[in-house]
Amino acid sequence: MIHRYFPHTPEDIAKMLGRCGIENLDDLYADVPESLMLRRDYDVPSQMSEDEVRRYFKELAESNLQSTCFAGYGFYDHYAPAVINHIISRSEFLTAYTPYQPEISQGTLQYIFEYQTMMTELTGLDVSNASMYDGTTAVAEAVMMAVANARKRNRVLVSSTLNYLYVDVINTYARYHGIVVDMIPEKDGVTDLDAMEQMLASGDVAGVVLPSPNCYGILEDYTGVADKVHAAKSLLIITAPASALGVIKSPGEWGADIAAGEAQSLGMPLNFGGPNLGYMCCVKSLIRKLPGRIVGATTDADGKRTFVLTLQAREQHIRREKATSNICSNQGLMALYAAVYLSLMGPEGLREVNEISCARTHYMVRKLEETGLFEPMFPERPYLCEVAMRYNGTVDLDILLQTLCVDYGVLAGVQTDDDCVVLCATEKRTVEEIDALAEAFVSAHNDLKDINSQN
Amino acid sequence: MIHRYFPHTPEDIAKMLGRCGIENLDDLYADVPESLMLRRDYDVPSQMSEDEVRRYFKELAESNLQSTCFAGYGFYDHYAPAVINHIISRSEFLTAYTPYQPEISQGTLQYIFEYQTMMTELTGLDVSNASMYDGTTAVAEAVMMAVANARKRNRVLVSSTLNYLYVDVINTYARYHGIVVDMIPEKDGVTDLDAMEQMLASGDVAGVVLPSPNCYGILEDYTGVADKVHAAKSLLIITAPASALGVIKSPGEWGADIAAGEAQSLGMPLNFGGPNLGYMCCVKSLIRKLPGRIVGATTDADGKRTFVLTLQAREQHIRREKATSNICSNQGLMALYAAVYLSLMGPEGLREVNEISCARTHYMVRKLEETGLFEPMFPERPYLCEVAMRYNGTVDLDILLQTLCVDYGVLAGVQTDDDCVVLCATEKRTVEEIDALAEAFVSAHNDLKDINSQN
Amino acid sequence: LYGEVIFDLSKPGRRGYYMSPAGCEDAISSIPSGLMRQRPLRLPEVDEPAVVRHYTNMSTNNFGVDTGFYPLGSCTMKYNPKINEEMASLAEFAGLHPFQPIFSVQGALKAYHELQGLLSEIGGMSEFTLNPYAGAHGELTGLMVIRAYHDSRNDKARVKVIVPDSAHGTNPASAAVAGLQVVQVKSLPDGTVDVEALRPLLDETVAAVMMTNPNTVGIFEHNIPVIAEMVHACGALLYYDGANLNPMLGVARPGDMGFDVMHINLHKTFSTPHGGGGPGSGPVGVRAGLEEFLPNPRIKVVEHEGQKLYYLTDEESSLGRISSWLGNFAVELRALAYILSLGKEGLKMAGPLATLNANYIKESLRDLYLLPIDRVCKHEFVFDGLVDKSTGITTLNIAKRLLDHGFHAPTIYFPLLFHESLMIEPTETESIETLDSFIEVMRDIAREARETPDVVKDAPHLTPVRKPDDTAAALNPVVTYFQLQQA
Amino acid sequence: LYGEVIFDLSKPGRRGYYMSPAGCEDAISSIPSGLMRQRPLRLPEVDEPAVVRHYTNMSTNNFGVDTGFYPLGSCTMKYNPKINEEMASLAEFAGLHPFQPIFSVQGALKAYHELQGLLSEIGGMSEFTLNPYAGAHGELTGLMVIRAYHDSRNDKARVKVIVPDSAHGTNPASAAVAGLQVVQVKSLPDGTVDVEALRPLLDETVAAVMMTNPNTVGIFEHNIPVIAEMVHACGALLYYDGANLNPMLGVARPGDMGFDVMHINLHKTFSTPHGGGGPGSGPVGVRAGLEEFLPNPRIKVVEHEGQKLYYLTDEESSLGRISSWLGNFAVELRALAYILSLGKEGLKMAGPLATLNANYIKESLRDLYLLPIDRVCKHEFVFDGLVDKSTGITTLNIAKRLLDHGFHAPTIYFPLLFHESLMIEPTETESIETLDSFIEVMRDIAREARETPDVVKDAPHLTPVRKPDDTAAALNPVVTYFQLQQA
Repeated sequence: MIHRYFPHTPEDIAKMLGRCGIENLDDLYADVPESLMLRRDYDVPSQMSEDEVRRYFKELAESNLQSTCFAGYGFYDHYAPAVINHIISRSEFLTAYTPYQPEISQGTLQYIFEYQTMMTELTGLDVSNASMYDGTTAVAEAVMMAVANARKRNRVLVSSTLNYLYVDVINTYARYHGIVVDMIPEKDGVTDLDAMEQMLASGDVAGVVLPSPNCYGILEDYTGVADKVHAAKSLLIITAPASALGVIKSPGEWGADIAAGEAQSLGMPLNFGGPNLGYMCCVKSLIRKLPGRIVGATTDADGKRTFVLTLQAREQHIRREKATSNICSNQGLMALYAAVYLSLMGPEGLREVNEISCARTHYMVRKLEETGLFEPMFPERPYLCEVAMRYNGTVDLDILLQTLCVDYGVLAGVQTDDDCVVLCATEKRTVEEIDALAEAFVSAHNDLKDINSQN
Repeated sequence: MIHRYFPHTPEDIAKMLGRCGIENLDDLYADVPESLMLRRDYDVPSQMSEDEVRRYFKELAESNLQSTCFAGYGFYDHYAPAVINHIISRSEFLTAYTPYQPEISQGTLQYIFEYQTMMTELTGLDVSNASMYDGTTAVAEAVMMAVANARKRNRVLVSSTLNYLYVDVINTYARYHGIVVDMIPEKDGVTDLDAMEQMLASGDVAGVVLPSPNCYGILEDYTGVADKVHAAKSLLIITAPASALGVIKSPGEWGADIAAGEAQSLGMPLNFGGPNLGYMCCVKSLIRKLPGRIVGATTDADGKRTFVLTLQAREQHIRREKATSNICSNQGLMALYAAVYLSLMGPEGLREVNEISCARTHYMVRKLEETGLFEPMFPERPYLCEVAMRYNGTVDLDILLQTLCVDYGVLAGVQTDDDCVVLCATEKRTVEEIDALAEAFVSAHNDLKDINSQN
Repeated sequence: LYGEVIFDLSKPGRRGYYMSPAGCEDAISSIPSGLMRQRPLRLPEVDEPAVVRHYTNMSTNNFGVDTGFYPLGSCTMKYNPKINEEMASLAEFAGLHPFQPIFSVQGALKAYHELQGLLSEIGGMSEFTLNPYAGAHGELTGLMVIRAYHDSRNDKARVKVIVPDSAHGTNPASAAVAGLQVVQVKSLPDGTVDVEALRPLLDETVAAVMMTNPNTVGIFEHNIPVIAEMVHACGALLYYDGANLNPMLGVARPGDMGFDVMHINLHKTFSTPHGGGGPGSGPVGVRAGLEEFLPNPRIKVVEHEGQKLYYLTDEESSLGRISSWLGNFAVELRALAYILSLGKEGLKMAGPLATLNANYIKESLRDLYLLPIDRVCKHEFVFDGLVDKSTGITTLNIAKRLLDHGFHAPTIYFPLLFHESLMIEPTETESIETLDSFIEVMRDIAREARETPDVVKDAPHLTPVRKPDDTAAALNPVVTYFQLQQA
Repeated sequence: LYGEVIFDLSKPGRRGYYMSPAGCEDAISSIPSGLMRQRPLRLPEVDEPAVVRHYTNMSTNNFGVDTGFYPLGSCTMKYNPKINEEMASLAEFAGLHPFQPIFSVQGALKAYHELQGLLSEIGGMSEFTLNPYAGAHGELTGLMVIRAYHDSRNDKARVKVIVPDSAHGTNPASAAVAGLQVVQVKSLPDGTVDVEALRPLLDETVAAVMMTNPNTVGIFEHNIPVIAEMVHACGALLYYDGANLNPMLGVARPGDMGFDVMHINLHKTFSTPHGGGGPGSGPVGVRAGLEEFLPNPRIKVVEHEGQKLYYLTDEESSLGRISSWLGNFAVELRALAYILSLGKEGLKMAGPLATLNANYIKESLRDLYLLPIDRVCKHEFVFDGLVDKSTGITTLNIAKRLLDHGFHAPTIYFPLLFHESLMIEPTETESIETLDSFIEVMRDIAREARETPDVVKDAPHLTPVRKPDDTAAALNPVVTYFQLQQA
């Protein structure tokens, strides 16, 4: 017996070596040059018992501080019904491979089909793929898709109001893929659409990437934008957190050709940033340009409704070097997560999530204003459940935020500038917690001021 | 929509009422006298969201102190492999009813069959039932079984070295069932077997209940006891924690007719005392007297090996008032727990659990002796992983133990007398934790002494 | 892979665990060998992956609430919410040892106390104990409460328990175990207790009358106020078997009906999972004046500096201890989560919707299935087989044919009042679509009974096993793997 | 209940959630309606019990590692330990927001850093990034590292990537996405790269050579030291596709073979579950000197008052950001738990046992299945269909017939080197009994191919669905429920 995960007894090994006509396990590697053989153990600890693994992880886990989360910026702390974890833990889902064998993979294929339907409903577009890694790579893939679609044009416009993590990833992909990325300037917290129009005029733009809500939480108004983008023979790509799409105007309604973004907001755990769930939907005419897997409905030999991976000729394992995407997996289990979440919530539940998050965030803004330390950065702009606040205190903002984290157990938003913090209150943040946030700011600010004045 | 657990829409209700030919839900209760109708809501809180339930329970949970457990006394903190929880959470097992329909219950029936086999192996007896509520009721049922078997005799002898919780429950059942319980005295920490022999001489004894290990953790020597008990036409009942049966002489080997007791020690969570798992095995000749369910093997119409509930004619729903047990369920899921645990551990694993627990407990005794505060109560008696220590300190023992719990996070055994504490170190207690236990005793004792001397 | 027993997968030297070395001196070898096991221990030796696959595949030969509909009369197989599982397995509960000092388990004690209080309000009782492990254990405990009460009054002649002829089998069995004699009282044609038959049975030898309400045919015992008065007048106590409490949720309370002692099956009314047979939980409630007889230990609470302190007591007048500690604590936590999740709004509707579901099925099938008691039922009702008795199709045939359609069978041949009892209880968590499909299958079976009776008689056809030989199993019981190997 | 889509179960007014009221003033209605959704949102409306039953039953139409054997070449479908799932879902990890101050996430950063270190030791590399989300993402990242390296040297002419003709399809695709041109190099009859064919391709336009070792036919590229020397001599870097790392565990390290950059599929070699397609994880390792080009953010550590402090940095010379944060963190935790559970003792044996399992199957079937490359293989090997080519039975037929026996199909028609590729990889967590039963079935199929070929051609017979019409699906793609409704 070698390890609890290995079923091989010494007798088994002897029998198997015999069948192979060799003497010992080393003979299996006779073709490996001796100079390459690792004739030592890895410098890795000895095997741990489960109890030791548990203690090890418990210690790691407890070296993190749990905090009441008022941060968003692409990662949202929404509530997840207990049913979801129960379902995604079923090992028929969890331990399955990619559903290449539809006869024994209808479970996976069907939930992807359900997921695709739900995502097209949320984005207001015609077709969805089976999901992408995360929001940033999904938008980067959308950019590559637009460029591939345009063939000769390789320039894309990206709004400066897009979350910088997304901009960074787009730039990385673009840099190596030979795409020129130009940033559309920002004006009063929103995309400068006049500037965009001028930039489009150059005629070499393949795609335009716009966010709403944007990095300040502002809901941007894209009325008329699609016409302008399309007039320039460019594709319009709009990104939004999936949860917000339950209530805000969808990319499809704005006239976008592609919607891509992050669906972690559908109740998924924060998980220190992953796994998340990238989504990507497009108009029907672009379906054969859509990267990733797609599940389609068909019938089986008995005429039964059946689901299969379809349009596989688009994919990397067929197209090889002609592929414009190399993605050959999806976030399968997270797509199931989203499907179960949306099944439980339904249209009403998703509306309530947004309504309550919106009410709580606005309440939070009021409470923060009352502290005298903050004011909304763009008081006239509408927002849903995330908002940029300007800081007017006398203590350094970063020290204040760190103090809130350590001493008050509150993650009070994401600092984006010396005097700017972006906060978010989901439906999980109670009124009491918001009150406590405001009080913590005041109290921490006073304490720090005192310390400063003593020094 | 009324509640997330109820699928009834108003239209559904209207349609269903229509089918029933009534106007409203109240009409369903027209036969209930108005004076009995509860024309108000229960005085119960309003429905909680899952998030609120979670917060409520989290608060309750965190009002408990977690401590490093050196307590046993019938409840043991052994390690449970993660696989078990995964398996028992599968809803095909979790949400199944009693396997009355064997055609769709082979899962439950088979694991009970496996469990029965494992328990007969552990106890060294011929047959096992499908499990009982817990150890105390299992032993009480064994007592009733012995009395039923004896027909006219209604006296049982119970060793004074049996855990008092068991004695209490036996007494309760006996009191109402018309059984006389006589306690066999204790001598130097073990059952006074001479006294037992004299008590048997009265000729009206139906059964004798003996523990090993006993309430002091001592492994008793029952050589020759079975012959004496059987000579008196009485049944011998021996009880032991199931885990220990992996290494100690089994009830069957001692010549017992019935083994009954607690199987929580097979890696089950402490769960503040429940659910536990009672086991009960007996010699073949008593099978039709054995209470509870029994699963047997048979074949189906196609000749396939199949499992069914068998010998149901013994059970309460057939025998009604002629039943000598009213038990009509088992601890199904906990039997599965035991089966998975024992499958993973195997004979070697169970031996190692005992070996390591035994080594650690003996090490603990040495460390506690070194503190000068404790000495073994019965230094000559052999013990496995539980031991009674005599306390020689100057501070009240109960105050000392409470201090260890609060200030050191250690549950330092079960106090059974002013100067006696019964401790247990399972394989989960590391050498470091045992060292810390000894240090905590010394340090707490010093602190408390100082406080006492100051007052 | 169906049919392999875990022992079939065993091979010497395999193992599914790893333990790190003791790190201290060996001790077990110093124990005298006469105290140690001599016989080899034949447990399976299997690697972890094989164990997982074995039990995973085995589970798929099982039916559960999450798989499909259980129209199982008297069993209240409702949906078991997943959040309850999570709450019950929180480490800060699961890791508690019963002997921890009480100040270190205040949260656990509070949970117990809260559930006690909620059940008392729902049952209309003064206090509950959660110590009993199951419904039958609750019955036994309740009867012991009653005996302890009579004993306390030195009223020793009360040795009888009266139960209706429709009672659950556990009622007489529990009475017998509690050392009481069982006297049966017959039912009227409408399924309710015959008050006139009961009257002469009530005298100073009666300790208790046990009833369910609604009874096992799903009919509300509308004479209950009269019965309660009669029972109390003779000095006996009235016991409520809570197996059928579900339809009364939100509607009427046993305490208000005059019951003195009751039990509740948390695994029925309060949605804790059945687990293939357990663990269940059978809390027992008593009216004011009987609290002192409840089993030890009991939880009490004192206010201390504005804070509540929960503690355990053993009382002299108690019937004694009936369980090792405070019952199936983790099951109790699930029930608490369920009640809080439903809240007063949900609880109020659970009973009526369960009742509506039952009546809907009844009214949809009464033309084809014989309805011996034609009244508005509560959570369940009984058919006495098919209306058309000419087909030769029995209740057992119908039950087995249902399995072919992905439904669990109803409770059959109980209550004993009818020859072909088929007892159906849908619970409130089933949708009209599920009920409709069940109704459709039941109607199909009635049609098959006329047209192709053999299809029904030979059922089931599509289950993992078919028609196991029960007789052979009972005649020569093979109850362990090693017996099977020898057979 | 097979075949219902969740939308089929929807009914207006049902819901599977409850939220308590906001408790503060409504705000959403003040948002200009022009910014709000106009089209109705057609999501399912279903109660919680129905959702649970739907997905539970759906899961049983799926095959997974816990269900049975996956002899799936190049996919390394090994057992996924349950303890890893528990560790990855600890609340103190799951609840962490990426933007928490670094001192509040030291445990998480340490976990990342530990895994980095373990992978570096196992791969023989200097540093790993765990940021890539999957194997293909790792390839892309690795190629970007290589481009960033050449860019830093202002070596701009290197625009080609050389890949063997047996390479995984992702290799050329990743190269294309990274803006590189793909040049194929052919294999020798024994499946290894033709060194002489490679030599002339290597010049100053080559950025990298991508290889797997063992390659996709399971053969160790024994010329790898020579190849590495040639590649380095021309100024290019050598990339290791970690898809086939498993057989080398404990035996030999890519870094020692001369590879400069590599990725590892944690969902293959390190046992994180595939989840029906993801989430995976594709860490990328580099040899000393290339660390600065790894993607941002990177984790570094300083000693501060005897304590380690982990922190994040963005480097100027980095290729940039390729993911929103630190990759699929919860997947990384699982791999860490796996490596610690195996320890050096387990890791050392994983490769040899996986290799032994593969050779055992190969030797047991070579008389019936055509073995185009007859050598000791590593973790996998390829048959080119049946030996007896007269039967007309294809690799696809064989694959589908295996489904009838409870096995997943092998990888088929890959690599492209052979017409009837059937690529088998058993992994080390399968027992000899499982392998024997697979071998038996494979031999039976070969017999059926001769005796009853139609049984094989018409397979599968016993699966939930049979022979779906792929052509119809692709011709007129129906990819949403509402499309299906209209169809």
